[in-house]
Amino acid sequence: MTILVNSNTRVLVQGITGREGAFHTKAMKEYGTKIVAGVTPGKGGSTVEGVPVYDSVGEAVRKHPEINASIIFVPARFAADAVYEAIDAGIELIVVITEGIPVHETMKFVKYAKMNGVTIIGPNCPGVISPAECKLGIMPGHVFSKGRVGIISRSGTLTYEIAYAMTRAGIGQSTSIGIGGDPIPGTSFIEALELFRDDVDTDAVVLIGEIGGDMEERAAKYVVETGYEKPVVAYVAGRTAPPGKRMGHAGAIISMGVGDAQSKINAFREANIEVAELPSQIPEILRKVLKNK
Amino acid sequence: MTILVNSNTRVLVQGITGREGAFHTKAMKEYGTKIVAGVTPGKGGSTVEGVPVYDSVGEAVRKHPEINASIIFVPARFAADAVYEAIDAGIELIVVITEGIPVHETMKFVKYAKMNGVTIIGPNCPGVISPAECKLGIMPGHVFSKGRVGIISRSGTLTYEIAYAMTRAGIGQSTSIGIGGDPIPGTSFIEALELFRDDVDTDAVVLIGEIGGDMEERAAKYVVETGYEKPVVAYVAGRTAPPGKRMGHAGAIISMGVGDAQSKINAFREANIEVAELPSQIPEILRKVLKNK
Amino acid sequence: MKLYEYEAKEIFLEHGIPVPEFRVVSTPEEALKAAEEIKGRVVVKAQVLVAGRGKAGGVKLADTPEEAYRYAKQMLGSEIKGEKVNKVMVTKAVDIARELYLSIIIDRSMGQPVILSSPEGGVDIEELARTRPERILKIPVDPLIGLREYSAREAARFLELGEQSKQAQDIVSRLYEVFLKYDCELAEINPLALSTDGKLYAVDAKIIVDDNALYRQQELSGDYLRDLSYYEAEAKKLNFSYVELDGNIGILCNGAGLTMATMDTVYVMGGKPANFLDIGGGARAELVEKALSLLLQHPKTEIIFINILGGITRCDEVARGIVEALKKNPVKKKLVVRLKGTNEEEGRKILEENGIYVFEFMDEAARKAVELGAKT
Amino acid sequence: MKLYEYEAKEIFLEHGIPVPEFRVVSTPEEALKAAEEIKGRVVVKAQVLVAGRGKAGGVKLADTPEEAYRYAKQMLGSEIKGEKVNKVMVTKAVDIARELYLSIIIDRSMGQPVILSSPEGGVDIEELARTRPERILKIPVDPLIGLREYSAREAARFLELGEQSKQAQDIVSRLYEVFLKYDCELAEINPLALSTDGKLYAVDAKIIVDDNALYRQQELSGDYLRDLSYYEAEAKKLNFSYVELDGNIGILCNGAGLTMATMDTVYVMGGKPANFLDIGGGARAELVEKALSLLLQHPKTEIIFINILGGITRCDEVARGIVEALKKNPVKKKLVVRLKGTNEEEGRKILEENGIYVFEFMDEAARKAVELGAKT
Repeated sequence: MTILVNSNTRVLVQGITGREGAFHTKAMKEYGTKIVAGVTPGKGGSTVEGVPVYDSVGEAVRKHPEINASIIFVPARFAADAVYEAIDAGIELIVVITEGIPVHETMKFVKYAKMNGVTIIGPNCPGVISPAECKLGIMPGHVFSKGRVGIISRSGTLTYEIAYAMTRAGIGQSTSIGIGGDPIPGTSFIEALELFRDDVDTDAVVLIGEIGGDMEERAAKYVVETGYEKPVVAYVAGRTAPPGKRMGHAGAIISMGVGDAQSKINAFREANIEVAELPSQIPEILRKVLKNK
Repeated sequence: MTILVNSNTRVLVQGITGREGAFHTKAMKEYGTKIVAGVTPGKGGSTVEGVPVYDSVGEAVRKHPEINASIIFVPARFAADAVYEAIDAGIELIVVITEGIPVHETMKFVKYAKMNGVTIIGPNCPGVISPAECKLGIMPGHVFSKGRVGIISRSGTLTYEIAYAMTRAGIGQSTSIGIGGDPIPGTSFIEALELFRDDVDTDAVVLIGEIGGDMEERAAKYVVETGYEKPVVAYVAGRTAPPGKRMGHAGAIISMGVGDAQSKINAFREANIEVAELPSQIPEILRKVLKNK
Repeated sequence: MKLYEYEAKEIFLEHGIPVPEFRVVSTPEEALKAAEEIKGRVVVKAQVLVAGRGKAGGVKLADTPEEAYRYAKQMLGSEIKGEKVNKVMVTKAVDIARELYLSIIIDRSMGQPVILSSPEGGVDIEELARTRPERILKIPVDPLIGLREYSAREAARFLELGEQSKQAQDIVSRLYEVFLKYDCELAEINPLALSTDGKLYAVDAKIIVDDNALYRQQELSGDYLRDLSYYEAEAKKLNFSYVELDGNIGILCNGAGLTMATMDTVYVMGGKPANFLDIGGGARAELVEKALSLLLQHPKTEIIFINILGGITRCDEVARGIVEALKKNPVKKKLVVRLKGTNEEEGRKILEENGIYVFEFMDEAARKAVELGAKT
Repeated sequence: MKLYEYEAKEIFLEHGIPVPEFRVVSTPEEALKAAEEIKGRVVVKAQVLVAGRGKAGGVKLADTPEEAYRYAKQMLGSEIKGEKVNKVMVTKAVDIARELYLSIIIDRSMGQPVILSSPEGGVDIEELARTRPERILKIPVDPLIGLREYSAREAARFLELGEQSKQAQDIVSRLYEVFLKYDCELAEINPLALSTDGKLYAVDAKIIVDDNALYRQQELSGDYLRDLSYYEAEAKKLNFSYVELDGNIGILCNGAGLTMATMDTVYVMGGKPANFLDIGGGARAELVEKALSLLLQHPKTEIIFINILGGITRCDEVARGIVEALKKNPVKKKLVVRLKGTNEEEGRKILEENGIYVFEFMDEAARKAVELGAKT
């Protein structure tokens, strides 16, 4: 089945006429993703990579009622509005690629999305991919391969690094979700773990965490408390990051005594989740836990 | 079973130390309602009619976790805040007696309540009563009698008039809900009809409508479209009301061509709901529809 | 509370919604001066709150200041649909290429604000909603989120404008600001005019403020009794709900629903109610006395039907108030009284001691009132 | 972006949060004058952004203006925890009866603002949260609803005040206004002092503004590079994410997670990273050149480890940037390069033509960098 996206996903691209939007529309189409429409206000009537462009999400959805996912490339200042537009148009999965959205905006639209039963991935994320079925994001498709391990990650390139190592080792992925590097993600580790729990095509999950917040600690607690049935393997980036400094991602900061890597690593280990010292160790650990299963 | 309130209802009174709050706390207790606590900020530690008073709803609920309903008597300017406080404290049924709350406030807290799965009755309403079990409101208890007919009404005294006529005719009530006279009620006719539909102790429903808005028309449509299984009988007040004038209730106004009585009466009749010409005719119509059943 | 056109336009101006230049004046001389200052053709508009002033001669196009003077003179002091004209607006006449419609209302069935946008303005929007609803776009606004930019853009796009679309979007946003800031039930621009030189103007403006919110709209509420008749204003000061009607049978009840039902019962039985008067819940004798005095003094009221169902309201208090009012007002009008509920016996006793019969049932009392009303 | 205490206090003043009288000065003479104007005992406070200035001698109580002069002279131009003091605040010394704590933060796990209130202020709140969490009240605020009066009242009540409770409630509301208006991640008053004469004052003030929101906080963002070192500021101008560390191995990667993982890998293998430098996604040759030049020029960096996983980023662009940077910067520093992904072959070719070996795997490259780093 995979989670979130599959061959039935029909995609709307918001901000399709921008540089990023157009580039990734092409890349996603090449991967095989079904892009059915795009939106840029004022650019209705044109096409991008053969995809029809509309002035509003409402219009796109009326013309293409099969749309069930949206990916947002619009600039930070307008991104929140684009999210509301997609939610109000009834789209049930929204991937927000945009980086730099004020957190006061994000916390509002994330709440609004939950109120409306809509799943948001991101913001500031690479998106989600179910290899060989659908790539709804900006990740390089070739590092992923179809398989039975799920990935949930706060990072982009580090995920590609690990996915690539898995792929080389012959361990494919069911779905890989980049939940994004902002302090308040639309979908958290726990929510993503819940999705994988119910997916018959996922045998194990790789969690790629980093400093900042306590999402890893909460995920560890969740795994223990719910007796999570599938093996979970983790990596945590940022052991050498100093406190009080933002490490690239808006959310990657140790502040007010919360969010250092060691606390996360300890929480995982207490939850019997094996933590890799190096990203390159993930495949061997996976092989071990999958065999024990 | 009755709906909304019964002998298991445990009540918090918000604004208990005010004139209205204190008066009706006494009246409700005399009727047999289980009032377990009251709230007035700054008056914590005192008692009203033997009921302990707290400074906040949070405190009251911590001390009396059995509280499952609240009735609000606080003045209009502070009423919205009292509603949020009750919702945030996890109380699932809130009766807002207060009249005069700005509609911009009401539309927000009604939405917030729905988001949180909380039922609001009112504002600007007499409350709800399940005769012989629980009176959560300001209605004179003696005009009601235990029985198997539900009442849903936008008005106060007119409900008492009709309930009294029913009681005299030997037709008791399961529950009587005064949804209030404001333009945006927390619980609409349709929502109340849904509750009675599922109540095994209700055999028929009396709808008491009035001019303003199109809640009656929507209820009629709902009855037709869902094939509502229980007989519904209606009365509509305001046939002689001129357009553009507010008739006492903030919501009782014919405006922009919407809300006249004839439209509502027609809608009911088209839905095969018998409409009484006079309030006094309700008992005989009820007797007839109950016999036919 | 309805605002006058000029008040709504002042608010629009403050919030950056373009309005044709205007002056508000109370004498023909001032109108002349205003027209001279504004230059070119002007429109003279009677400032009244009743609807349909245009057809009643309250809006006139003046080619010269002298003409403006004449129209102002005609209008000032006259009555339009029963409402006296105290002020007129003199405003620049816009050369209109197209008339559009824009408003924000509180939609009761959705329980939230809705933007209404139509490329066909200047017409009766209710009529348009009946005949060609597809020409009106309705955009709901989540009250917890507020107006989103995309919604304003959609509303503007539906107006079928060209380069002015961006400006129209801006007007939608500003209109929403006004709607929120002034606790509006309605904020309407009809027509929103596109001038022949490609500009947008709010040529008319209508704002209705929620009466329940007047306490926090102090700058507006100064004279909120202004659109009421003498009796309505008196009733409002006493906090009664009161509406004047055409008949001769005065109605005095407790509770809005019961008051309407009492009016309706009188009507069904062949009588004509003279008013709606709801004294509310828990009224004391003094208040009842004042309410009844109002009806006793009202010239059109011949019979007075008092219908009280005591809950919080105590029948003895009502009875005392009735007796007191009759003492204070020597006017001889016939009273029909029905009292029921809390302290009913005591109330009945007080009234009967004063020679007033008390009915037990609403129907028989109404029948009596109608019978008396027909005789007068 | 952190604000200086005086900036935060100016904002507080504007929003009606009481602050003891203060002046901000840059010379001892001005400090003297300020102390004379304020009268009585004053506190001289170094305006720096680092935490813990009190223990580092950056806060001094002066009984006389002359003493204030002396302390200002000591502080101005000195360094506190590596940060130069350019301004000091001279502020009235409050006779403190009790110290309280009040803040509003964005709680990441709840995804919403939270008010933190404690009757024990003036202390390290993180320490208090660990040792006696029951002394801190956390009140979540729904971002779609905003702060409710009852929440402000609860927060105030927890401060265990008497008659000042109402004022504390008002301070909570105003602090929330500040929090919203300035896109704060944190708005903190620690301590909120109750003076011996029964008044509340924000004796210290801390505001952290969300960097992502600086575009709409123009009045603040003028010099948002101020709290950065030279290299950090240079990197920020180029839109890199850059953080300085203690080691000798420079790190240059694409993507925050990969950059951190690369630092960690170096560390696990026994090396010490000199920095975090994330060039982001899709960087062109020119940008890579500038990033690498920065590291080449940095005095503490001895070895540079470039780890690129090409997705949107093209390896050939990266290679060209590397070659360019080496040409422009004659400094001899050892480079370890790992390139993988999009246009990998082309990139490898460019580098090898310029005598630079290209690793395929991160681990072996890291091992090499650590080996080289240990030798220097």
